[in-house]
Amino acid sequence: MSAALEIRGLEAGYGEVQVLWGVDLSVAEGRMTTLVGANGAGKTTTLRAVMGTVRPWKGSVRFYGEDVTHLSPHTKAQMGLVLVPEGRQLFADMTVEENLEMGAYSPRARKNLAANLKRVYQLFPRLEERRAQRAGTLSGGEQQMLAVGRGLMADPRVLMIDELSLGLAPVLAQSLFGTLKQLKEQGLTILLVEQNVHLALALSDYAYVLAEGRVQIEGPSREVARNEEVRRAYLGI
Amino acid sequence: MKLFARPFFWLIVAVTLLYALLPTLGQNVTLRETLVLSAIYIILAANLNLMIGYTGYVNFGSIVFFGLGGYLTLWLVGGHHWGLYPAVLLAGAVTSLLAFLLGIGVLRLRGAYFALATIGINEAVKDFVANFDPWGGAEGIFLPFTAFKAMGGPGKALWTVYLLIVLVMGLSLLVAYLVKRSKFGLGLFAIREDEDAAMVLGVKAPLFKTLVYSLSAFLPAVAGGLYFFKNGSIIPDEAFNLHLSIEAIVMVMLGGQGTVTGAAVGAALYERLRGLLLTIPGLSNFHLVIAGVLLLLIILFAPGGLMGWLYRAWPRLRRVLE
Amino acid sequence: MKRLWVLLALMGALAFAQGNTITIGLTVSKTGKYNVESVNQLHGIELWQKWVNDQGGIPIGGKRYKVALKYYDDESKAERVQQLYSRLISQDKVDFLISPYSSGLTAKAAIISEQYGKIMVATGAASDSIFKLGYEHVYQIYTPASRYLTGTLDMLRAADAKLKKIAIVYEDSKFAKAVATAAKAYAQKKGFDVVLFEGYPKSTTDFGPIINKIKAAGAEALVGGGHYADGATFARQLYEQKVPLKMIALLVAPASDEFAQLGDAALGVVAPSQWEPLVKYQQTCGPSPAQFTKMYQDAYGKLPAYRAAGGFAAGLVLQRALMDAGTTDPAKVKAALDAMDVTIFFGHIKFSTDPASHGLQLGHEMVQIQWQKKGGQLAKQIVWPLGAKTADLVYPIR
Amino acid sequence: MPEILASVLDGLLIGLVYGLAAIGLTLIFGVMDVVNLAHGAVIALGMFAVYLLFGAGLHPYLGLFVVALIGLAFGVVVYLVAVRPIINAPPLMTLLSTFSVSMIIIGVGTAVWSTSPYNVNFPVTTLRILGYTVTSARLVAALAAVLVTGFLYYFLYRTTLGKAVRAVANNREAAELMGIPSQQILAISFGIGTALAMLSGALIATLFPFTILSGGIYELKSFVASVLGGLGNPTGALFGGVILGLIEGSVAPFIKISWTNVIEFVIFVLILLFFPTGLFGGRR
Repeated sequence: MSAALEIRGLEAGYGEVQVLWGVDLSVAEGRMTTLVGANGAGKTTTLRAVMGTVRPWKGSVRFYGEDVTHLSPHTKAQMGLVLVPEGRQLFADMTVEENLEMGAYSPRARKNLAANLKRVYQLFPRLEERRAQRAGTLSGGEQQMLAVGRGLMADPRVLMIDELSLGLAPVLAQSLFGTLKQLKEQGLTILLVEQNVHLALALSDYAYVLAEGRVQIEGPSREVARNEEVRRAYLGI
Repeated sequence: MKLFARPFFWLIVAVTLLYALLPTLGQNVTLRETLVLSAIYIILAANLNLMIGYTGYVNFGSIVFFGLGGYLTLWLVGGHHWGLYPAVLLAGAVTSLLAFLLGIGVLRLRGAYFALATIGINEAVKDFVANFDPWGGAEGIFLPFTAFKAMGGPGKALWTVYLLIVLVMGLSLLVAYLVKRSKFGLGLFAIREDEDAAMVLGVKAPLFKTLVYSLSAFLPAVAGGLYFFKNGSIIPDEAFNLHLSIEAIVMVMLGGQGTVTGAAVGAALYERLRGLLLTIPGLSNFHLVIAGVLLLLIILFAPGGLMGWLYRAWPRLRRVLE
Repeated sequence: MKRLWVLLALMGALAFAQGNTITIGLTVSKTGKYNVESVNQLHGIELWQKWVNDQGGIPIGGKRYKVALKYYDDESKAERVQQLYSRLISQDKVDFLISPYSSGLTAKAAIISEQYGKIMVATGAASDSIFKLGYEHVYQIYTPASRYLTGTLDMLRAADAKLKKIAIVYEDSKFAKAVATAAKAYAQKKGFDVVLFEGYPKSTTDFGPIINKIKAAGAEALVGGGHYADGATFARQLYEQKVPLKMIALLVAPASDEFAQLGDAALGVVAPSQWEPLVKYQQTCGPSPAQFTKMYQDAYGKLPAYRAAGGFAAGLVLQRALMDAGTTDPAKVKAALDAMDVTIFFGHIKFSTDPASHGLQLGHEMVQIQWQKKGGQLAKQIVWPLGAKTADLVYPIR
Repeated sequence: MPEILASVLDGLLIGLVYGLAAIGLTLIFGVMDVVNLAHGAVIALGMFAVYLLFGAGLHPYLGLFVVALIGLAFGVVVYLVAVRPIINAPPLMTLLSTFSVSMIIIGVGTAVWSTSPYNVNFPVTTLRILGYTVTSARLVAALAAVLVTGFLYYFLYRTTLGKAVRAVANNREAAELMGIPSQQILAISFGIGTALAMLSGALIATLFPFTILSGGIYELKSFVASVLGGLGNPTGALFGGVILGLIEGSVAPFIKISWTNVIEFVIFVLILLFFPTGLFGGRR
């Protein structure tokens, strides 16, 4: 089976500080892959280096076989490699609908704007209710919905989500994961970075455990979840 | 700190003496008049560097101190028959106090907001003085000839004033050096790197900023007093020339912000360059263009200025030239 | 320091051989804001030099002295002036000085000339205050600012004995403010009611607020202005707003030929001028106004502006003083200047010898010009003083 | 009393033009946190652009369209050369680089046109409204300022590209993640800001004479107006301009004109100190 996203030997960092020391990771098409690890393990940096918002020092990123390592983030987004960033990063002064519209900025996504909008509103009816409201005034849960919805508007071929449940009440997190499950069932390829390891491992097909800037263990999620060593050493469970 | 054991201290002394002696030995008035501009530029750049280079606050209107010092001095000397020495000292002290009070408010602003506010302050003061009749309004203040006679005639007075300006230049460099080597200076550099982090680490940022703002006003005000005394007159446009304060920033950038040597060398170089561009026929019309292109090139390709480049080429210089 | 100077002195070989040369030093604003005016003034000075050298030089005590000029570009900047005048005196060893253009630069040069006790003839500098600082070696050619508008007010009074309300609106610059302040005092003495006395900032281009005030004050006549740009704009907007003024007199701007570009807005506007080519002074020495005008036209292909005339006059006054003194000894020349009372093509020249205002010009008077239609063409006419006039004052203009 | 009204009306009309100039400044700041110190020089360029076009036979009001296009292109070039390489550097760098652009423009302008005043001499009619005299040029300039602002709002709120500009202003990285080419958008925004500055310059040139240095005073007024309205807030900038004009108009009858500037700059500093986000809320 061909990988939708193939990461080899990725090294990156900030200033002089190296964070990633050679990450290997592959995301299978139509599956949900999760990347777990303790705080500071380099999960977010991995996603940012994949997108290019952090410049990769070494290594390669292949997207459906094409080397995209040094393309700009917006080009990758236009190709369908989409990141829902940590902390939502909404366009706070714009309305909910404008945020969604901006998600569909790339020519590829713009063609399906109407259909995608309908789909997002179906997934998150709350957003439709608040379509004319400024994004900055939404509640935390609504903001996260909007962030995911905006990502979906980009018509992603691979959707990367950074910390879906961070800072949300458990009920809200549950409901968002429910939505994620729906998306997965619709055949969307997903790479999930998540603090809530239990939920992430329960939902995903394949998992990578990141520590000290390297992938330490990988395997089908169920196996990783059962691995005692993983639980103790890397996940602090 | 054992000041006298530092080579850099002796370098400052040597440069100051050189400026003082070069024109004096041959009684070379032309050289004196060239060097006085150079010295004034060095004073402005060295003091501005305390704000821009050390603290990271872009003061676009630093010239307001120079102008205020000039006005206060000429008002005291011309209108109230004070001697030059007490007049410049009082002018410096008052300007510095005003800067302190102003700083309490205006230094709460950061980045572009602070820069804009300093422009506003300079323009407000200029327009105020242009309307302020006790200071002659738009007509300015003209010194009576007696003010020069009191100092042994203009011939002698101008030499004395020159030496005083050179002294202020030496003091400016010394202050810049001492601040850089002090705990106070360390606090300023911390503010430049990350003000919030500095506060967390116990740097009293508001106090430090206000103090350095006030300090950076004193010597330029004294220099302004001396310079406009030498000119014999002062008008608002000459005193609060926003362009000159931006040129001072260019000097600091040219030499390398945050370094004492950089500010001084940048100022001296800029003075020479400007003079050169203005007098080469054909180029004189384009001197502003050339200066602008030069500045742009520095910003884009050598943001560390001359010193940044030298430090990279000879890292050991860092220890000798502050 | 080679870079600083441009030597333009044209010294005849003869003069070198005899060694009888008088060198006159000055700075010229070849660049910067005074560029046009200053170069104009230099043309006048150079014309005088040529004129006097063509005659074999200045006869002083039985010998003839050729004149050499030495000048540098001061870039219209105060800080260069002191440097360059110091150089002229101490290194170039010039014998006498002529001032830079403008009162501001002259004030700076005066400190240096005074320091060395060098005589400096000041032209292009109309400020009074320079001459009230106690200087003893500076002599003014121009009518000082305090008397700039007095003739205008005399003329207005003569044209309309009943007019009361005048507005004095001036540019907030050293020169214009001095003129306006003096004019206000004189107007009140003449029985005018100054209903508006106000300055406007130097870079003003929108005169709307001022014009509203002039209307609100009900002024019948306006005197004021400042320099060229503001004056031209002011005149244009007064015309556009149809302000009902019986007379408009502005400083400087209407005296320039470019003022004609305003078209109908220029019509009727009055200006005081230091000198005009058409004046009819009966000179007691030097060329007549007509001779000077012709000489200038032959040399430069256009009519001389008053600044050029002022430049020539500065040289002529110095020449006259040297001839009167019969020696180049500075003290004697100074005495000759103090005693001078002559009429040249530029007008009457007499200096104050009062220690409180030594060197101030007392003799010279402004002429008043007015833009009038002559055969369908806008033209400057001299309308005051009556003895020098070329046309009658058009009054009221609106 | 009618004189006061006249003065206030004058202030309102010219205030709209100040507002337009301020929008150019505040837009660039709002989108990329750059205080464009070339603003004044660009305003002056707009003046000369309309002057040159007029000399070539184009009516000043038609010339506005050409000026806008020139401004857009020029702004993009300035952005690419002087701003883009240091867009992420500390604010001092962009302040200085835009200032150096200003030096270059003014230097070239001085060499070409000297610093003497120019006029766009086209026929202006005088209208009487409520017993007050107003020139057609003033009315048209104010109206044009309102129209351009309206057009800008349509662009920013109704077109995808305009929304992308707002998205980049809100969160440049997120915009990039959504496939918005942020550098292109920044370049376009700088172009629009420059075009607005040039347009305001062109409008001013139809009212008053100008020199290559004339932009300076309008740059300062733009600062005051945009700070009044909250830096980064275009609507605020327009209102800031109007407030500025009204202050000028309404205080003029009661004080000496030369004090107006002092009042403006004091207000400027006070607003910065006590309402740093302006009267209408800006972006910090």
